[in-house]
Amino acid sequence: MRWLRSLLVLLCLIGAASAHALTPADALALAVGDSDDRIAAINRLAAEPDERTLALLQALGNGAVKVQGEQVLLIADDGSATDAVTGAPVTLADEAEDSMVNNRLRGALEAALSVRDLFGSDVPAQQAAAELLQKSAFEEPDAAQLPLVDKALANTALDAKARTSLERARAALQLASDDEAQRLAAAQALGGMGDPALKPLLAARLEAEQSATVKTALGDAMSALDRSLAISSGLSQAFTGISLGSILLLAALGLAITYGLMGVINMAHGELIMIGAYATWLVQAFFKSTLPDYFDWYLLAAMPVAFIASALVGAAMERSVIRFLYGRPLETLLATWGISLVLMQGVRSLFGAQNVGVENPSWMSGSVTLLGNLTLPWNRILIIAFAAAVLIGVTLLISKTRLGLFVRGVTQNRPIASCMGVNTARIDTYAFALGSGIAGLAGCALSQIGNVGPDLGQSYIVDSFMVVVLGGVGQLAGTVYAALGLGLLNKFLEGWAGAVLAKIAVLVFIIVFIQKRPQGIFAFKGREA
Amino acid sequence: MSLLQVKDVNQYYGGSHILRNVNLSAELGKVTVVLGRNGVGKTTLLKSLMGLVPIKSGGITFDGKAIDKATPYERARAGIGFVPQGREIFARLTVQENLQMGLAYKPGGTPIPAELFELFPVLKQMLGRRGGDLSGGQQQQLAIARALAAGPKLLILDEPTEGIQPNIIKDIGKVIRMLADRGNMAIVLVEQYYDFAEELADQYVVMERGEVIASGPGSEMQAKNIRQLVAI
Amino acid sequence: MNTAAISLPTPGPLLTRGAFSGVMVALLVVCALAPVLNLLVPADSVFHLSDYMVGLLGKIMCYAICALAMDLIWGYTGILSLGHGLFFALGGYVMGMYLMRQIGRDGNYQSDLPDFMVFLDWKELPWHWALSDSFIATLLLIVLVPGLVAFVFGYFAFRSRIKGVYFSIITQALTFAALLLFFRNETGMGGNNGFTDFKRILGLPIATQEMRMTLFVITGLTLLGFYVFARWLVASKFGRVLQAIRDAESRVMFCGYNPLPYKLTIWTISAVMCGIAGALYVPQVGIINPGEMSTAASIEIAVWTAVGGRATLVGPIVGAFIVNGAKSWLTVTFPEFWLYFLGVLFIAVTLWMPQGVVGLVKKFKKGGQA
Amino acid sequence: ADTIKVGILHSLSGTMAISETVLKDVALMTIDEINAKGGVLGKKLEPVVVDPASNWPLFAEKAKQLIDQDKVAAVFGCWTSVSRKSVLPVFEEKNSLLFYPVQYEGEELSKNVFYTGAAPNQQAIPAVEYLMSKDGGSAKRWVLLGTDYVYPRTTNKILRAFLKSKGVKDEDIMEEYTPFGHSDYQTIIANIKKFASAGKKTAVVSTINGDSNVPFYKELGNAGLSAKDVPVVAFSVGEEELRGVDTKPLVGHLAAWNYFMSIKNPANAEFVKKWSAYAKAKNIAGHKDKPLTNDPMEATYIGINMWAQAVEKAKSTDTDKVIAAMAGQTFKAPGGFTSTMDKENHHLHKPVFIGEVKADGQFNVVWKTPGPVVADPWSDYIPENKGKKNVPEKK
Amino acid sequence: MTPDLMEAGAQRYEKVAAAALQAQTESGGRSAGYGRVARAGEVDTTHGRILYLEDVHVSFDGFKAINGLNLDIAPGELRCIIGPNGAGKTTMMDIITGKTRPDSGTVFFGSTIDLLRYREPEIAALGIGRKFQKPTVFEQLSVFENLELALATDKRVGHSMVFSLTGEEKDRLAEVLSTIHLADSARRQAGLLSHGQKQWLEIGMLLMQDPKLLLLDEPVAGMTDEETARTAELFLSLKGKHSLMVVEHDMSFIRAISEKVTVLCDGSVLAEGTLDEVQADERVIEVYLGR
Ligand SMILES: Nc1ncnc2c1ncn2[C@@H]1O[C@H](COP(=O)(O)OP(=O)(O)OP(=O)(O)O)[C@@H](O)[C@H]1O
Ligand SMILES: Nc1ncnc2c1ncn2[C@@H]1O[C@H](COP(=O)(O)OP(=O)(O)OP(=O)(O)O)[C@@H](O)[C@H]1O
Ligand SMILES: NC(N)=O
Ligand SMILES: [Mg+2]
Ligand SMILES: [Mg+2]
Repeated sequence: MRWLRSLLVLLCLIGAASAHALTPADALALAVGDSDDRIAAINRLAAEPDERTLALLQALGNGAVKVQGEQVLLIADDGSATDAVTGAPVTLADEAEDSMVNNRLRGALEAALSVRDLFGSDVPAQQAAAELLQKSAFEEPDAAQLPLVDKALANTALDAKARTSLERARAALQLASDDEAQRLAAAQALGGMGDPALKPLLAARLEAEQSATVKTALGDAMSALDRSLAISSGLSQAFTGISLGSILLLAALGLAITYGLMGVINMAHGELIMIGAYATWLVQAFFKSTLPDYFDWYLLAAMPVAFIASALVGAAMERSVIRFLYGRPLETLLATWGISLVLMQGVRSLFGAQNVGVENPSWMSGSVTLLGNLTLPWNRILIIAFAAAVLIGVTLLISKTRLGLFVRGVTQNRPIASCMGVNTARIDTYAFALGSGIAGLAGCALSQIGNVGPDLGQSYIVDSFMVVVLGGVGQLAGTVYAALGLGLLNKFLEGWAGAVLAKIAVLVFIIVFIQKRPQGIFAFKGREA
Repeated sequence: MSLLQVKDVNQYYGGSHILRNVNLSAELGKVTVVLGRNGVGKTTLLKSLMGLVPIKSGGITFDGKAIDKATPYERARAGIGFVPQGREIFARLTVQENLQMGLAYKPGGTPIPAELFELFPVLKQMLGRRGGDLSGGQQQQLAIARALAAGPKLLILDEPTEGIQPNIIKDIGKVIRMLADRGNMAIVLVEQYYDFAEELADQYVVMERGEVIASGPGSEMQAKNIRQLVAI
Repeated sequence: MNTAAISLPTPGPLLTRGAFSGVMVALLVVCALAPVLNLLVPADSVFHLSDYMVGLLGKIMCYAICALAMDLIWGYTGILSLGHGLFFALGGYVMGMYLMRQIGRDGNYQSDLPDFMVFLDWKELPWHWALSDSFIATLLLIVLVPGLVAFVFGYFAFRSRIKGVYFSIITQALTFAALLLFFRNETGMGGNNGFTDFKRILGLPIATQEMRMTLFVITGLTLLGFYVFARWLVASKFGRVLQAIRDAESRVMFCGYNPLPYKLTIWTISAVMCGIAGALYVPQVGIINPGEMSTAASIEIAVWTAVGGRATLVGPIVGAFIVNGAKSWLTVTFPEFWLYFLGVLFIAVTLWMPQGVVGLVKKFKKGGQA
Repeated sequence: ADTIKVGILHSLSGTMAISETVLKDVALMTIDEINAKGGVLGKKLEPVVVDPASNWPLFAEKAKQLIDQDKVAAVFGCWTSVSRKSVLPVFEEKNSLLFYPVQYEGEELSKNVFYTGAAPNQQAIPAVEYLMSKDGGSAKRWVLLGTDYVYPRTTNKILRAFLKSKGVKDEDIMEEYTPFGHSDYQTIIANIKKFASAGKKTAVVSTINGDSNVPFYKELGNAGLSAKDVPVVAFSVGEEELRGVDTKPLVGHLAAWNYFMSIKNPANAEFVKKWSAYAKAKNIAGHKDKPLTNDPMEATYIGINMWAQAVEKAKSTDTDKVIAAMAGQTFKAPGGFTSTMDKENHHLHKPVFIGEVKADGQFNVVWKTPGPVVADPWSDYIPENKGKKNVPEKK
Repeated sequence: MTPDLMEAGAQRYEKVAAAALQAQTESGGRSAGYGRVARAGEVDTTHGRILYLEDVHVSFDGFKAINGLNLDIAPGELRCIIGPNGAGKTTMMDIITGKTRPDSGTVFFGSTIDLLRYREPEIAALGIGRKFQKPTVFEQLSVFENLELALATDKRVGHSMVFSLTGEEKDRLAEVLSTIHLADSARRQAGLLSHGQKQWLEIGMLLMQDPKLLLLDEPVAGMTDEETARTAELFLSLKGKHSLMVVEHDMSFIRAISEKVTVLCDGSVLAEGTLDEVQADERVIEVYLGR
């Protein structure tokens, strides 16, 4: 990375020179012009920034700089503008142009600022800077960086995590050292890390290496790396499979009630999921406009809202249409197909045909990195946990509560249940609303990973039915097995056959499997079956 | 006044007239037996009592209140227990859950009366088995137990001996007698098994083509040669 | 006991002679009148039947054949297929392959190969295109391909006694898998685009009024033929066994019938009917692509049947016309609202016309007499 | 008649409604605008809107209906290439006119179609060239990722040929396709990561279309693949597609178009203002609160205006006369350039912009061509295409 | 039926098929032994047995429903089976008709036909008819059509497409209709019949089928005494021509028809003999009849 070389110059100056005040010409050099010149200006100015320079550099990175004539402006969050050089407020004219920052400039800015962070006192910034350095050492090791690393390591106040990163960076940089002992030590150190980014580095070294001992060490390091890569790729495959399975499960759980237990071939199930997703979106919009400070927690509020919204729609469906159709499952197919058309078009009329944007709260963004190469996105992890929680809730509700008992009883024999004193109409409505509400919860979760649009439900309906049926109609446990099984199978196959063939293979698997078990995984075993 | 009073009930399936001006009453402590050949409308009558089929005209009063507009569950809550023809147990619920369904309108947590297991010991052994897996006769016992669970004021039984082994029929007979003799329950029994019916009857009603053609106190059944009436 | 009095089996509930003949006459009239109105009546006359209408009616008649096929398997045998779109598409693809070959060198790339193969850098026809230049072979394959697929699939499914929704769902899985397969460009069936831009059939230009009319009349007669055939089928004892299977399959077995060949026969017949419908559809609408195999397309076939009235034979035909006619009309008249109408139509039919439109007519008739 | 009917053939329901509905609205706006100025040939334009419901055969049927029953003078419509292919024979048979406003794969030229979207050389090639440049990050390895249908396939075929001509080896190119509506990109992102970890700078060229983009970008964001590490340039992701995505993790990823909403010039300012006002006035869901414009909308706008100009010039709506009058038509487009209809090949001369995604879902233009580029529907990078005339066959 | 059972059945089928193959090769390729089995409708009763069950076991989730059952029935015999509820009577019929696969044991029809090798329709075609405990008829078809379908004829697809009733068959139908007292309801949909009428219809279907062995599960349940008597008469008239196995709880009915009675209890035979003998048996009184 070219910018690092210039950083060395910068490094020597740190602490030595006194800050020099930002001039209008400097500001302009940063904000406009050819990328190469601007990078040069960044590196020149970042070496000894005064407060205003720093503010300008940071604003540049955030895309909050405009140029109005010859004047460089900083734009605050509220849209107000100040002169970058004087700090005086300025009225923003229409023709003010954004100062263009592309990826390359952004990288240069970040690096320039990060070296300061390395010696600063802000711990997270320090860690990030060290990581950046480590990354560049892995990708493009340049022995010229060593003094910088050493100098940083000499800092006794260095954060422990940042220190590890820097030590690794040093190892990478020393891999091509002239000193055989150093090379050996570096090779051994790197072997234990399991970072895939090291692979080209080690491979290149292995090719060039003369010393036999170092060669062995490198070979060991390579195979250690391969092992850990194999493990982490296996684990990541399993994780993606479970994650897909959890999504299938969420999508199917509601259907396991409305269809599995109640026998309603609910083609509008997908639309109930969609309603949950739109409810989430509305809650998000509400938080954005009224409670921006609590925006991160909108999802907690969205869950009950999504549940209730879909449950209410479901209850309305049940009261107005479905209740006339019990015992005629194929008719429910037709009617709910109609309902699904109406719901979809309704959403189109209300919110438009285009997708709406649902943002992840910050605690659902990003990922945790395990084992070097195994990155698990937070939203996936949380959705798996959420699916498990919903599953447990539903299972307890259905098998352990009176409501659950009534639901099962009523769905099996409606007239006799009513002769036992059960208000069957009410139970039916509750049960259908419950299944619909769970679909709403699924929608809430799905809004975090996919798109939210009027067609959202269509992409889940077929899969949901496959899962419920494969599991065995009316068998909650079967639904779980089917969802996880299909998720894992799909992801496993996708690994070596590609997305399309994997999906085809999964469908063929379903067809063949049903031949073996014509009533699904968990066939209802009994004489009435 | 009788606990249950059925007055001039008429009922149709589509175009065909199934019940014609049927009158019937049941009193606490008494067993009312309804007799009649296949297809004369006995089950239909009981279903009308439960509210499972609407009646076209006439009136049904129970415990002094008109119930002919009430839904089946309201009638159940008012204190009518029903043992349907063909058992109609919940095939996928366990025996225990079937019995809990019988307690549906009682507050949650009401225990299943232990008495039921004394009457039908086999149910105790099979508490965890799915109702649908029981044998025919076991299912019949379960159906009776389920109807008794909540302690109804009126018990309606539609051919409860069908498919039951002789010693249990005897037991059922005893149970019915005992329940009636306690004096706080009225029983309406539809039965084909004439001897069984005659033995239990405090009152009898004979139906033919949807009409009541004979009725009276049980003690007169032999004298009036009711057996012949049913056999014709 | 007078045997003659009871020897006539009761007619199926809605299969009356009157309705049957009505539909038959209507179809004959359409076949006879359409060419006159389209070809002979001048274009500005109110009686002129536009090319668009000819195409539309032709298309709906193809759909009606599918609905009829669905009625045999669903209405009479109680097996709901959510995969009939596949058979329709297979027939269509077979015909499409032939039509692609008929383009010859008139395509975009002026190659002997169909355009999409040139675009994929293929140098020769893949094996499954071997017979596509023969019209006779194409006619055979239109029957054989859907028939064989249905037979093999049906054999295994019915042998394993897969029933009810389990069967419905695996038919759905089947068509969905086929959809994905046909989407793949490597499959050699034109990928997402499928086949289009046909030029000739039997060497004659395809985009002429006369050719359109010919195809139209052939479609009408085919529909009529299948209709009569279906009526004969359900009125035979074979048809009654099917209905018995629908009502109580295990009892049928204890009566000594093996349901497997019965189900397999009607299933294959039904699939072949759909395949033929697909083959007639393609030259008329000018495109075939995997969209026809989408799960929604198959569900729609069931919807037409249900709207018209199941197990009536007349109903599915009427249903296909009502739903598709309404769709065509509404997408123009109320482009933004037509889905509401259609959705409500489906709900209304199920709630108030459990026997479909035909059942409603029947009820009115009865009501009028009573 | 005292009006001239024009057809609008965009899906208002089904999977493509997400993208196409707004084109219907912008077409209606344009027609209103033309009518407000007195219409064409002194007659008002009367739009006939139909809904082909994302069903390709239905596109053909509706096209027939528009031409046959409604006798429209021209049709503005279609989005996917397959829908265009489906209606093409109809327009050719009936000798009627279609204006197609979406970027596409090229390799087609019909006398009855005017292509107002980009051909591959007006979008894909410049984008890849940019990524190879120093400013674009000097990418050396390439992932060609697309939805499995003709547009991505052809585009990638051309790109592969182009990359080869620039010395990129086959092992440095990874090509992947997903089905329409694919929603689980975990495996693919993991593969990209693996591919990118081989050392050389890697870039992704995405021709993912439609709904799949949202899950793709969400997964990309969460997997921590930032634009600095592995930039993604997309050809089917515009302002409207980003509406459904949280763009904060995506800042810096790229798209190549011939128009961005964020382009600053008076013509665009007016276009955006007009659209905002129209969306408010007509209560267009979504747009009334957050009006957005995008490239196909601009292309639609240009198409209708140019057609109107051509009709005025031809003094007739007759197809052949209008085709003749279309040649060389110019229109001052919101993109900031004067777009010219090629004299021969039925494609527009269009400028190319490359934009980076900003946190607010808009694009920050980081590169643009100095002026409009002439379309090359038969890409020269494909050997077989050499010598193909960029002129529709006269029939 | 549970998949495991089907699985087990399939395995057994394979074993037997392999054995059959072996038998063939052993006899030098000449068709022998099992060769005759395949021919439907040819029941070998030369050993005086039309039905033969030996050491049959079935369990459901560990519950032994049939436990070492041995039973045989002679041609033309009318055998009554009684036993407590849950003794396994219905399950036994399920095994004979192929509905349930036993875990172990042998079930032969005649001395040559191993019933465990056949599926339900084949067993029915071999000549075993069954009336279910819960009446099952084709609810959507008319009474007439129900009987017509049961009629013993060629039941293959091709034949049924061209089938029409012969005069003889019509007479037979009319006869059965009057036997079961449903002549007036011939055109009614079977679903609309009352419980008892359905019972009769099912018996009628069995008569139409003309099987060699009739399995009747509680045929008089829900019938009046008079109808019960008529049923008894009917069964007695069938005896001799057909073999019958009747399960009932109605002792007076049993008395009216019985020659030999088998008492099942807990899945195996508890007692066997004339009605008087078993009625006197202490154990039978204990578990079944009551005092
Ligand atoms: N759902 C129905 N629709 C039309 N008719 C019916 C229906 N259910 C019963 N029936 C007819 O009503 C009449 C009375 O039937 P019901 O079941 O009440 O007879 P039952 O006296 O209980 O006879 P059984 O002793 O056989 O049980 C019968 O003729 C029967 O065919
Ligand atoms: N699929 C099954 N799963 C579990 N238990 C079963 C199953 N089938 C039958 N059983 C049990 O096997 C036993 C025998 O049942 P079966 O129905 O054969 O009795 P039966 O002799 O016909 O009784 P009944 O006279 O009451 O009809 C019963 O205890 C029953 O609960
Ligand atoms: N032409 C396209 N984007 O399909
Ligand atoms: Mg009854
Ligand atoms: Mg039994």
